[in-house]
Amino acid sequence: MNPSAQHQDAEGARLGMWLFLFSELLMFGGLFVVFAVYLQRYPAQFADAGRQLSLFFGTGNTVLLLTSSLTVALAFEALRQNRQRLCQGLLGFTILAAGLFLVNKGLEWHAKFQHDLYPGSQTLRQAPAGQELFFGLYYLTTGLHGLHVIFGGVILSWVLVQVRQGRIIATRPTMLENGALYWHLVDVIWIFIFPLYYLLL
Amino acid sequence: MTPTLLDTVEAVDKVFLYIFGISLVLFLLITGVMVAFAIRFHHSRHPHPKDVPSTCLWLEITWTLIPTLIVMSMFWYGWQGYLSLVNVPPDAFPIQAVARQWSWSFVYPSGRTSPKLVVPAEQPVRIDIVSEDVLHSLYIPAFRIKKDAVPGMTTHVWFRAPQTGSFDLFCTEYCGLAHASMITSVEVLSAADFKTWLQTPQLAAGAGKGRQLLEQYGCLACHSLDGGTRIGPSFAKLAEGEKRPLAEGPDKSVTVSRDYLERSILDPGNEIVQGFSAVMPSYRDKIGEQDLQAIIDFLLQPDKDAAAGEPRP
Amino acid sequence: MHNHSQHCGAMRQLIVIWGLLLVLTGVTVGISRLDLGALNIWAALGIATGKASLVILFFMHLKEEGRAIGISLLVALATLATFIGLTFFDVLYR
Amino acid sequence: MGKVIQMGEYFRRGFLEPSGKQPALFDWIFSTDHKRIGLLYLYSICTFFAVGATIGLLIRLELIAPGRTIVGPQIYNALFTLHGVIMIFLFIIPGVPAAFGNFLLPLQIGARDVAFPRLNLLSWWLYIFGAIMALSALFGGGGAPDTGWTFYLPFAGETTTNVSLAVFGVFVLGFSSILTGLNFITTIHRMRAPGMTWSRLPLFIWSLYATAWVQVLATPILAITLVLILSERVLGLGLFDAARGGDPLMYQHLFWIYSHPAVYIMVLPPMGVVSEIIPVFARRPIFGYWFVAASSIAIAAAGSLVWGHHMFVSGMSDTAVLVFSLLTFIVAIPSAVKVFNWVATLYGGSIRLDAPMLFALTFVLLFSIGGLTGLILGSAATNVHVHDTHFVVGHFHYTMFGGGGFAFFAALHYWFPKFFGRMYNNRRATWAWGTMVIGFNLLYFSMMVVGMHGMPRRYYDYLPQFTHLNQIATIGSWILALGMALMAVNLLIALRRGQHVGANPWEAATLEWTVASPPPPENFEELPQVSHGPYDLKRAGEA
Ligand code: HEA
Ligand code: HEA
Ligand code: HEC
Ligand code: CUA
Ligand SMILES: [Cu+2]
Repeated sequence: MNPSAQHQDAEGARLGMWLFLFSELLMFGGLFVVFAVYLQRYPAQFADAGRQLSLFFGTGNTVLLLTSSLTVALAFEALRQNRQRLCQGLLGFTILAAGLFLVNKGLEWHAKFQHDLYPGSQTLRQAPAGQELFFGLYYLTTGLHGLHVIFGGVILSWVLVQVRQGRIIATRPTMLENGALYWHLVDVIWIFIFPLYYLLL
Repeated sequence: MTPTLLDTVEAVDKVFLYIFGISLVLFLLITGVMVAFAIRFHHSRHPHPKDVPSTCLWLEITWTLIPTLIVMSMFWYGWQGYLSLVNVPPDAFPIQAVARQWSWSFVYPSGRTSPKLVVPAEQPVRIDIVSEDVLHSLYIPAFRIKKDAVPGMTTHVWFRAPQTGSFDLFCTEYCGLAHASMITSVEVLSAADFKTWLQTPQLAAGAGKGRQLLEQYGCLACHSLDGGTRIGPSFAKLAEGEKRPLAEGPDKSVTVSRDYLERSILDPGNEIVQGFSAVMPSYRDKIGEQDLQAIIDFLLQPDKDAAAGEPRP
Repeated sequence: MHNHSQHCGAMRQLIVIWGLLLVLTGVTVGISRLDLGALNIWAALGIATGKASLVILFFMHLKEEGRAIGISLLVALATLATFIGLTFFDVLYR
Repeated sequence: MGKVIQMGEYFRRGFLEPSGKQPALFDWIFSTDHKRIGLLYLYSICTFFAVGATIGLLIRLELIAPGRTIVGPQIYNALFTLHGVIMIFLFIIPGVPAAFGNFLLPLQIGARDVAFPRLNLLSWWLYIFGAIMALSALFGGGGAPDTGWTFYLPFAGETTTNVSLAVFGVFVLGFSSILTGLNFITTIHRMRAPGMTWSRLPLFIWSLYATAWVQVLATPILAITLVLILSERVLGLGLFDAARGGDPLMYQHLFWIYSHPAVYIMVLPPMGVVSEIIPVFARRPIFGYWFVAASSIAIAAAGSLVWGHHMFVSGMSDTAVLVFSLLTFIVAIPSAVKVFNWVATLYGGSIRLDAPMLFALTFVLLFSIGGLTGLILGSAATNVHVHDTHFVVGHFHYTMFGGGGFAFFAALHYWFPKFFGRMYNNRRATWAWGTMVIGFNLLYFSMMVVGMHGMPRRYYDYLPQFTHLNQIATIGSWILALGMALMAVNLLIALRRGQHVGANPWEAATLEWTVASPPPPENFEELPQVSHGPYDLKRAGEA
C-alpha cells in the first residue's frame, strides 16, 4: 500500500483549476479597478493615449489569441477522440501562437520605446497626467498578461511532452484540460484588455 | 436642529456615549449570562445535560432583528455627528495648514504664517489642509477633529474653541522617521488678542526674517537652534570656515561656506554630515532665491538665538 | 460513449464559435470607430463580455460543468463588480 | 522491517512515526500527508509568533516612558512594521486555517487527505519562502522596512529601506494563502465521506469554507496591490503620485479591499474552533446550527464590502463614508448572532471548565470587547476622534489576539491530545490561562483608554500626560508574557512526558475522534459511513 496514493478526481481537479482562475481574474480585476477610476477621471487624455497604440498589433494579437484558444480546445477534443497526432499538432500550433503573440508584443513595445513612450520617459513626463497614467497601466497590464502568456506556453509545452509520452490520454485528460483552461483564461483577459486599451476614442 | 449648530466635541461625544452605553449594557449582559450559566450548569452541580431543544426560530429572529435595529440607530446617529464635523459654519475663519515631513505651518489670510495654530476663542475656524510630500493627518484631540493631509488634495476640518487655552495638535498619519515629533499646539486667544496677533507684522527684515523662514519651511523640525541634536545637526554652532566631517569616510570633510550651505539645502543627498543619514528633502524649486540667501545669512550669523528675536506664542 | 459524428459535431461547434468570436472582434473594432459618446465604452465592454461568455461556455466547457462552477464564477464576477462599484462611491462623489 | 507491511499494522502506527527510509527531517518537509503539513505549519507559525511577540514586548518596553527608552525612532518604526507584518501574515492569517485546518479538515469530513496533497506541500514551502524573504528585509543594506504593515503610498514608495524585499515576501505569502484556500474548497466539495451531508458538516468546516472563499477572491487583490507598490518603487510608474495625476487614495482602496476581508480570514476559523469546543464541554449540541453556519458565510460576504471604514478621515468622499459606515454595521449582525448562539448553547448543559473551554469562553468575551469597540470605530463621528490612535491598536489586539490568538490557544489545548496522543497538565494550563487573561486586559484596555485621550499610534515618543496608562500597559505585557511562557512550557513538557490518552478523551462526536490519537497516516482504514450530526454527543465515538 502506498501511503501517498494519488487521489484521482478529474472533476475535483477542474474545480481547483477554476478556483485558481477566479483568483487570477481578481488579480487582473485590481488593475481594472484602477483603470476604471482613472478612465473616469481623464477620459479625453486616455483616449488620446489609446490612439497612440497600434490597432494593427492589437487586432492581430487578438485574432492570434482567439485562434490559439480554438486550437487548444480542439486539441482537447482530439484527445477525447483518441487522435493523438492531431492533438499534438494542435497543441504545437497553440504554443507557436503563444510565441508569436510574444514576438508581436515585443515589437509593439519596441516601437513604443522608439517613440519615447515608456515609464518615466521625457515625452510622457511632459504629456498631460492622464496619458502618463494610461501608459503606466498599459505596460503593467500587458506586461502581467505577457507573463501569463509565457506561463501558459510553458505549461502547454509540458503538456505536449506528456501527450507524446502517452501519459496524457483520453481516459486521463486532466492535465491537458487544465492547461487548456489556463490558456483560455489568458484569452478571456485579453478580450477585455483589447477594447479597453486599444479601442478608446 | 441643523447638525452644524453642534460643536464638534458635542457632536462626537454624544455618539460616543450612545454607542458606549449600549455596548456596555450588552457586554455586561452577555458576560453575566455566560458566567451564570457556567456556574448554574457546571457539571458538579448539573451532572446530566437537560434535553432542551437546540434550535428555536423565534429566538434566532429576535436576536437578529434587535441587533439590527440597534446597529442601524448607531449608524444613523454616527452619521449625523459626522455631518456636524464636515459642514462648516459659514462664518468660520479660514486658515491653511501645510503639512510636511515633519512639521506644520499655518498660513493666515493676511499672509502671516505660524508654526503653531493660533485661533480665536468662540469663533468657528475652518482649516484647509494640504501636504507637500507624503500623507499626514491633522489631529486635535481636544476638539475631536482629524483629517488626513493628502498630496494633491485639499481637505478640511472645522472647530470652535469655547475658551482660551493651549491644546495639543498631532500628526496621526504615519509619515516616516519623525512622525512622533510632528507635534505642535493650538493656542486659543481671546478674540481681541487674536486680532492684535494677526495684525502684528511678522519680523520682516534682518535676522528675524531668517529665523522666520526656517520656521516657515519646517527646517526647525529637524534642526535646532540651541545646540540639541534632532534628526539633523544643530544650526547653533554653524559658522563660516568650520570643518564638517562627512559620512563617506573618516578623512573626508568639507568647509562650511555660503556655497556649501546652498548645496546642503538644494542638494542634500550629497555630502552627508557624519553621524546623520540622508533623510533631508531637497528644497530645490521650493525655496526662492531671496529666501535662500536670507536663510544662509541667518545660518552664518554667530549668535542665532539672540538674533532671532523673541519667539512668538 | 459518444459516437463519431457527435465528435465531429463537437469540433465543428468549436470552429463556429471561433468564427463568431472573429466577427465580434470586427464588430467591436468597427463600433469603436463610430463616435457614440459615453456609449462607446459600454458597447466595447458589452461585446467583450459576449466574447468572454462564448469562450467560457464553449471553449472552457462551462455548459457541461455542474452548477457549482457556474455559480462560483458568478460569485467571483459579482465580487469584482462590487469592488469596482463601491470604489466609485468615493471617486464619483469626491 | 519486512517489505510488505500488514494493513492492520500500518494503521496502528501513528502518522508521527518515522518511515525509516530517509532522514527524519526529509520525512517531514517533503511529506504530502495533510497532518504532517498541518504540524509543519503549526511549528513554523509558533516560531514566528514567538519572534513577533518578542518584538511586541520590545515595543512596549520603549513605550514605558516618554522619550527615547531603548531604541530611537528609526528602529522603533522598523519594530512595529515587522511586528505587524509577522503577526498578520505569518501568524494570524495562516494560524488556524493552515495549521489546524490542514490537520483536521480531512479528518472531520472523513477523507484520507486534502484534494491536492502536493499543492498543499507547495503552500507550506511558499509560506516558508515568503517568510524568509520578508524577514531577510531586516538585514539588507537599506535597513529594515519602516512603513507599517499597511505600506501606505507615497511614503512606502519613497523610503530607502528594504521595502521591496518585504513586499515581495508578502506577495509570496499571499500565493500560499490562495493555494490553501482553493485546496480547501475543492476538498470540502469533493471529498466528504458518504453520509457527510452539508447539514452534518462540523461548524469548523463551515468556517473554513467561508474563509477559503475570502482567501481565493480577496487575496489576489493584495497580490496586485503589492505589484503596484513594486512598480512604484522599481519602475517609478507614478500611478498613485498626485504630482503626476495619480490618486494616493486609490492605493488605500486597493490595500483595504484585501486587508479588511483579511480580518475575517483571521477570525472566522477561530469562531469555528469555538463552535466546536463549546458544545463538547457543555455536553449540549450547538444551539442554532444553521444560523451559526450561515452567519459564517454572511460575515465573509458582508465583510468584503466594508473596507472603506479604514478611510473615514482619509479625504474620501462623504458619500463613501455614509455607505461604508452603513455596511460596517451590517457585519456586526451575524457576529452578534454567533455570540448569542454560543451563549445559548451553555443553557441546560453539564459544563466542564477544562483549559480548552476556558480559552474558548475567553474568546467570546474578548472578541465581544473587540467587536463592540469596532462599533465605535465604525460609526463615522466617533471614528474621527479615535482613528489612528491607540484606541484602534487596542481594538485590533482584542479582536486578533483576544479573538484569533485565544482561539488558537483553545484549539491547541483541545486538539493537542489528538495531534500527539498525550495530555498536558490541566492545572498548569488553567494557571497560564488566568495569568494571560489578567495581563491581556491590563495591556490592551489601558491602550484603548490612552487612545481615547488622544495618543496617536506609531509614536515612539509621547507627551507626559500619557505616561501612566502606558506604564500599566507595559506591565500588563510582562504579565501576559509570563502566562504565555507558562503555557508554552506546559505544552512542551506534555509533548515529552504527557500521559497517553485514547482516541476520544473529550468524548466529542466529530469524526477526528473516531480514529486513534495520533491518527494513522491515511486517517481511515475504511472510509466512514456517517450517520449522525457533528454535535450528537450521545453517539460520541461512532462514525
Ligand atoms: C481579527 C481581526 C478583526 C476583526 C474580527 C475586526 C472586527 C471589526 N472591526 Fe476591526 N480592525 C482590525 C481587525 C479586526 N477587526 C484591524 C487589524 C484593524 C486596524 C488595521 C490598521 O489600521 O492597522 C481594524 C480597524 C478597524 C476600523 C478602522 C479603524 C481606523 O483606523 O479608523 C474599523 C472601523 O470601522 C473597524 C471596525 C470593525 C468592526 C465593526 C468589526 C466587526 O466585525 C465586529 C463585530 C463584532 C461584534 C459587534 C461583537 C460581538 C457581538 C456582540 C457582543 C453582541 C451584541 C452586539 C450588537 C447588538 C451589535 N476595525
Ligand atoms: C495577531 C496579531 C498580534 C498580536 C498577537 C500582537 C501582540 C502584541 N502586540 Fe501588537 N500589533 C499587531 C498585531 C499583533 N500584536 C499589528 C498588526 C500592529 C500594527 C502594526 C503597525 O502599526 O503597522 C500591532 C501594533 C502594536 C503596537 C502599537 C505600536 C504603535 O503603533 O506604536 C503595540 C504597542 O504596544 C503592540 C504591542 C503588542 C504586544 C505587547 C503584544 C504581546 O501581546 C505579545 C505578548 C506575547 C508574548 C511576549 C509571548 C511570549 C511567548 C512565548 C515566550 C512563547 C510562545 C510559544 C508558543 C505559543 C508555543 N502591537
Ligand atoms: C527631514 C529632516 C530635515 C529637514 C526638514 C531639514 N533638514 Fe537640513 N539636514 C537634515 C539632516 C539629517 C542633515 C544631515 C545630513 C546631510 O548632510 O544631509 C541636514 C543637513 C543640513 C545642513 C548641513 C548642516 C551642517 O551642519 O553641515 C544644512 C545647512 C541644512 N541641513 C539646512 C536645512 C534647511 C535650511 C532646511 C529647511 C529649509 C532643512 N535643512 C530642513 C535633515 C533635515
Ligand atoms: Cu506627519 Cu505623521
Ligand atoms: Cu476593517
